[in-house]
Amino acid sequence: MYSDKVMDHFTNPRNVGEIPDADGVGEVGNARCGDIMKLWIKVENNVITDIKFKTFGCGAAIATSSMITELAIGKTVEEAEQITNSQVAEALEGLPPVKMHCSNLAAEALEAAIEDYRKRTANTAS
Amino acid sequence: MYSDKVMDHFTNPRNVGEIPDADGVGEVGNARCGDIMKLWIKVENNVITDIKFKTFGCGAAIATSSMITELAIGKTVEEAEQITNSQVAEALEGLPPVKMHCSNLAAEALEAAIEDYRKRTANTAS
Amino acid sequence: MNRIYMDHAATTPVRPEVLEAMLPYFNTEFGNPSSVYSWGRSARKALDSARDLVAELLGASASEIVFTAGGSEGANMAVKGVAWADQGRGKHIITSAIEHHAVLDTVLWLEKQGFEVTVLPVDEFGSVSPAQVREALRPDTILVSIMHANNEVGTIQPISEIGAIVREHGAKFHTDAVQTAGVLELDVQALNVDLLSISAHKFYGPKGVGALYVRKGVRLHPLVHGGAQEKGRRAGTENTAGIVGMAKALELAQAERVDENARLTKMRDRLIQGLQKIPHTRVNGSLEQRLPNNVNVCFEFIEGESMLLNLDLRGIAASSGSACTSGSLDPSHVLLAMGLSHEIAHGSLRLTLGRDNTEADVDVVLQEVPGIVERLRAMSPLYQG
Amino acid sequence: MNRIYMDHAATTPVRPEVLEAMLPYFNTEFGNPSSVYSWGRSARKALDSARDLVAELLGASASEIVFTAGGSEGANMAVKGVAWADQGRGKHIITSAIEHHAVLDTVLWLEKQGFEVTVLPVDEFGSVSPAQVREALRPDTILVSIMHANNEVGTIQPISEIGAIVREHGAKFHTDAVQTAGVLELDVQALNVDLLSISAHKFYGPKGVGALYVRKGVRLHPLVHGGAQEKGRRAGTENTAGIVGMAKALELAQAERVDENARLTKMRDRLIQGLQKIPHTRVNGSLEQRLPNNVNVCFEFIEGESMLLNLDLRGIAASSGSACTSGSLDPSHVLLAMGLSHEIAHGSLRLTLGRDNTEADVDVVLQEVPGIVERLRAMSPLYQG
Ligand SMILES: Cc1ncc(COP(=O)(O)O)c(C=O)c1O
Ligand SMILES: Cc1ncc(COP(=O)(O)O)c(C=O)c1O
Repeated sequence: MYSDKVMDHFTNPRNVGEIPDADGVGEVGNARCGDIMKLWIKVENNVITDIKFKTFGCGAAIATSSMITELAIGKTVEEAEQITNSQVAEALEGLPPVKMHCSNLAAEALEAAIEDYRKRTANTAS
Repeated sequence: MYSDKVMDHFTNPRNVGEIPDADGVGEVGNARCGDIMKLWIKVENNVITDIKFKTFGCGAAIATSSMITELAIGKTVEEAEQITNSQVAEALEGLPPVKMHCSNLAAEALEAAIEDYRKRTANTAS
Repeated sequence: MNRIYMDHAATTPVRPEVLEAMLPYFNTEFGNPSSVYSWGRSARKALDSARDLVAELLGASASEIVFTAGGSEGANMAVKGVAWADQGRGKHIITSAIEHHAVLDTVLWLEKQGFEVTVLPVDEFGSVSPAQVREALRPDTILVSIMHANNEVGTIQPISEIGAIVREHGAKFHTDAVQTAGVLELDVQALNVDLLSISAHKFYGPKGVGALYVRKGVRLHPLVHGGAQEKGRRAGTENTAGIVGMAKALELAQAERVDENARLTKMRDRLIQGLQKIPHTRVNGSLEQRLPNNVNVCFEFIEGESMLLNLDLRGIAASSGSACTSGSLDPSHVLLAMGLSHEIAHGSLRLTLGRDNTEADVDVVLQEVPGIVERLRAMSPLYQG
Repeated sequence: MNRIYMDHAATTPVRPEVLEAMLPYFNTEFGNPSSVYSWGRSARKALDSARDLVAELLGASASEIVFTAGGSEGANMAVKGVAWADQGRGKHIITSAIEHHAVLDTVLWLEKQGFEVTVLPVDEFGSVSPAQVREALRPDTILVSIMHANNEVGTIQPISEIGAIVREHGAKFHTDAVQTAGVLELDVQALNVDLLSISAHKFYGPKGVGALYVRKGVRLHPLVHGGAQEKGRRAGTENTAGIVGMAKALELAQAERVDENARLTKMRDRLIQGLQKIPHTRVNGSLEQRLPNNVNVCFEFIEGESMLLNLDLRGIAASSGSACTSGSLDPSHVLLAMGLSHEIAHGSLRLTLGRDNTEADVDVVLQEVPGIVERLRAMSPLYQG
């Protein structure tokens, strides 16, 4: 059902955890659908230098969370924003059709974290 | 499906044929239902001394025809009239439920032959 | 006594290669294909491969194949499924008088539930005419169901032509291909069909499994509601062993069919010619548009079952009418639809050849039948010598 | 790695004795049971014996047994069959919120076709109350369908009591006994049921075959129209091998069930006690009225599939919700009906024991699960440590 890459990220998820002094935090999904993702980012000079996640969800939800942290780290905020769900799915060598929504969720979580980061910097700037 | 007795009467039917100078002839059934039985009887001193049949029909139709000739021969006309379809079926050690109507048919054919015999003797008597 | 089986239209034995392919799925790879763990995944893989294979052999794509429990379920699912799904568009259904009861009884039941039904007649050879289909189509016609080849007399119908007419009109078109799967080329594109049903036990696969082709975009209410199996089109834990067996059987049959058909056709024609020598004998069905394995004749003045019993006593398995209706008192509805009288229709004999038959079998049959016919005629009140 | 299968509620492997009983019917005794010749007759004999056996094991008579293609078909046939046959008397149907989708989806479809449906709630243990059934009955109620034991949480329902109430009222009563056949005593008289459906692959028989008990006198429209098989109640060439296998499997299971249940109950209780030691764990279903092989728990803060995958990596096959709905995004409708929140319902683990499980398997599971739960909780945004 899952590709080797998905299983790799599921069994050895990268960047699990929280960043207590994060610059941005995003949370998407809800328990009703069975998937909740929370993402923390640390941004220095507009570059994502650290990223961590916690996920309640199926194998695909965990793997996509893990994968998006790998894709995002080291990128500028603008670059990270461009990461699409299909890129996440592709990087995982595909997802079963019923699980495609999980890659959506990962991209949305990153977006939410970046948005939160923007709001915070806007607040400090003003 | 059929008892050994049925198969015996089917493979070696007793009294097949016609009686050219019969005292009574009965024919029942029709091609629509797939069964036609014709019975000839010879009666001497009110006793059935000879009986023959011809049957267009399934295995059960042939076996019941054969069996009723055996049951009727040597009997008085009144005794022969009493032969019921369940007696025919019993004598054959049973018939499959869907084939029970065949034993009906055999009893009816004998009845028809006896009726014909009665009509004829009534005519000659009058 | 050497037993000769000549009733392959009723059912066929499972080929050894097919049984072998099935065996692992009974107790090694027995998992539920819907499960996530490895047992389930390997069953799922086997199902997927079987679906790909069946789809490929029918010229379809995998998502268009629904696995069923056989030909009757497939036909019921196709006919009722479309009727229920499309009843908002119309309630008129067209079929033919020579369909298998799986279609005919289904359509007649729908009629009682408020649908309107046209049952097309056939000609003396058992053929449905495309022109009559065209005439019967109405604005509210939602479904046409015409079988690919008849199971009793072997007549092959002009499905592709009928399909083109139905498609032009916009109704859905189902064909019961139970008798042609593994025998004729089955290409759902060339045949112009929207739905096509097959049954594994007719082509040396196991009993109790079949497939329904459902063209992409054709809406269908399920016959069996429940689990999400078969993309929600047919609930129930999948019969993995049976499905794997069916795919294997269809693959083998399609690979061998050209050579095998040539062999069968030769035997068939020899049987027909030989039996025709018996006086008062009539060959039923078309001689041109005929299944390569089908022989169907009527011997006047005698009845079918008594002939079958006599043949069985000589080790020959044959049929009269269709196996499904034996036990019933009615003669074949197919022969009646072709214009035969009840009397003659009762005397039909069907011999259907298969993989295990040889020319020597044909010899035995040709040797035995005339005596049996003669003996039964001597017993028949209808026969005047 | 030693693989441990603990998903016997999803499906079971075919027992060797069962497979052996089936084998002759694939290619030796392969005849169509409807045929008159010897091949057909020996298949017919096998069918008759299987029917007698199944009937006897259910306390029914042979003519009351209809062979089907599994539990889903049986449930559909029972529910739709009675609904169609009795709709002249009324259009109200009662069922429960924890039925298998084969019943639930069927009833909901009928609702769209114009029937009226009452779906009864259950208590926190997943039990249907007889009093609620009594209250729900209306003059136009024609059918009540309540499952014998639930496939997810294993709760056994008071079928006999409900049956008496329904009978008094005059409606028909169907029970889905798919999870109890071969496990509990099934006596259709004591259970007060009119219809009861079972599926062979749940008791070490083959997939794709089942049976429906239909009490004498209960009218039913066929789900599958066509041939005269099963006395016109279910068309289609009979799956002789499968049916023979089912009868054998049921016979073995019923003969062994008392001893086997004792063995399973011990393992079940050890599992439940062991898993309960994990913090924030909830046992689902009744502890008294429970199938001897069913363990169902919810670990808060984690999701089921990720648990199953982790177990699979350690060679343990288990389930979350029911296998049929996995792949769907919704949590178990059964757990929700029992009052659990979506969040908790998503974290359910079902372990169902069977013939091949040992106490050593229980040890392995009890050893592996706590670590997996801990690891997933550490990853969960819902868990606060
Ligand atoms: C309670 C219950 N009913 C019905 C079914 C359906 O049975 P089948 O998969 O054999 O169609 C199942 C199993 O899937 C079940 O557990
Ligand atoms: C033409 C045709 N359609 C449908 C069927 C029904 O198939 P099954 O017996 O597999 O349900 C048969 C065979 O019995 C058939 O010959």
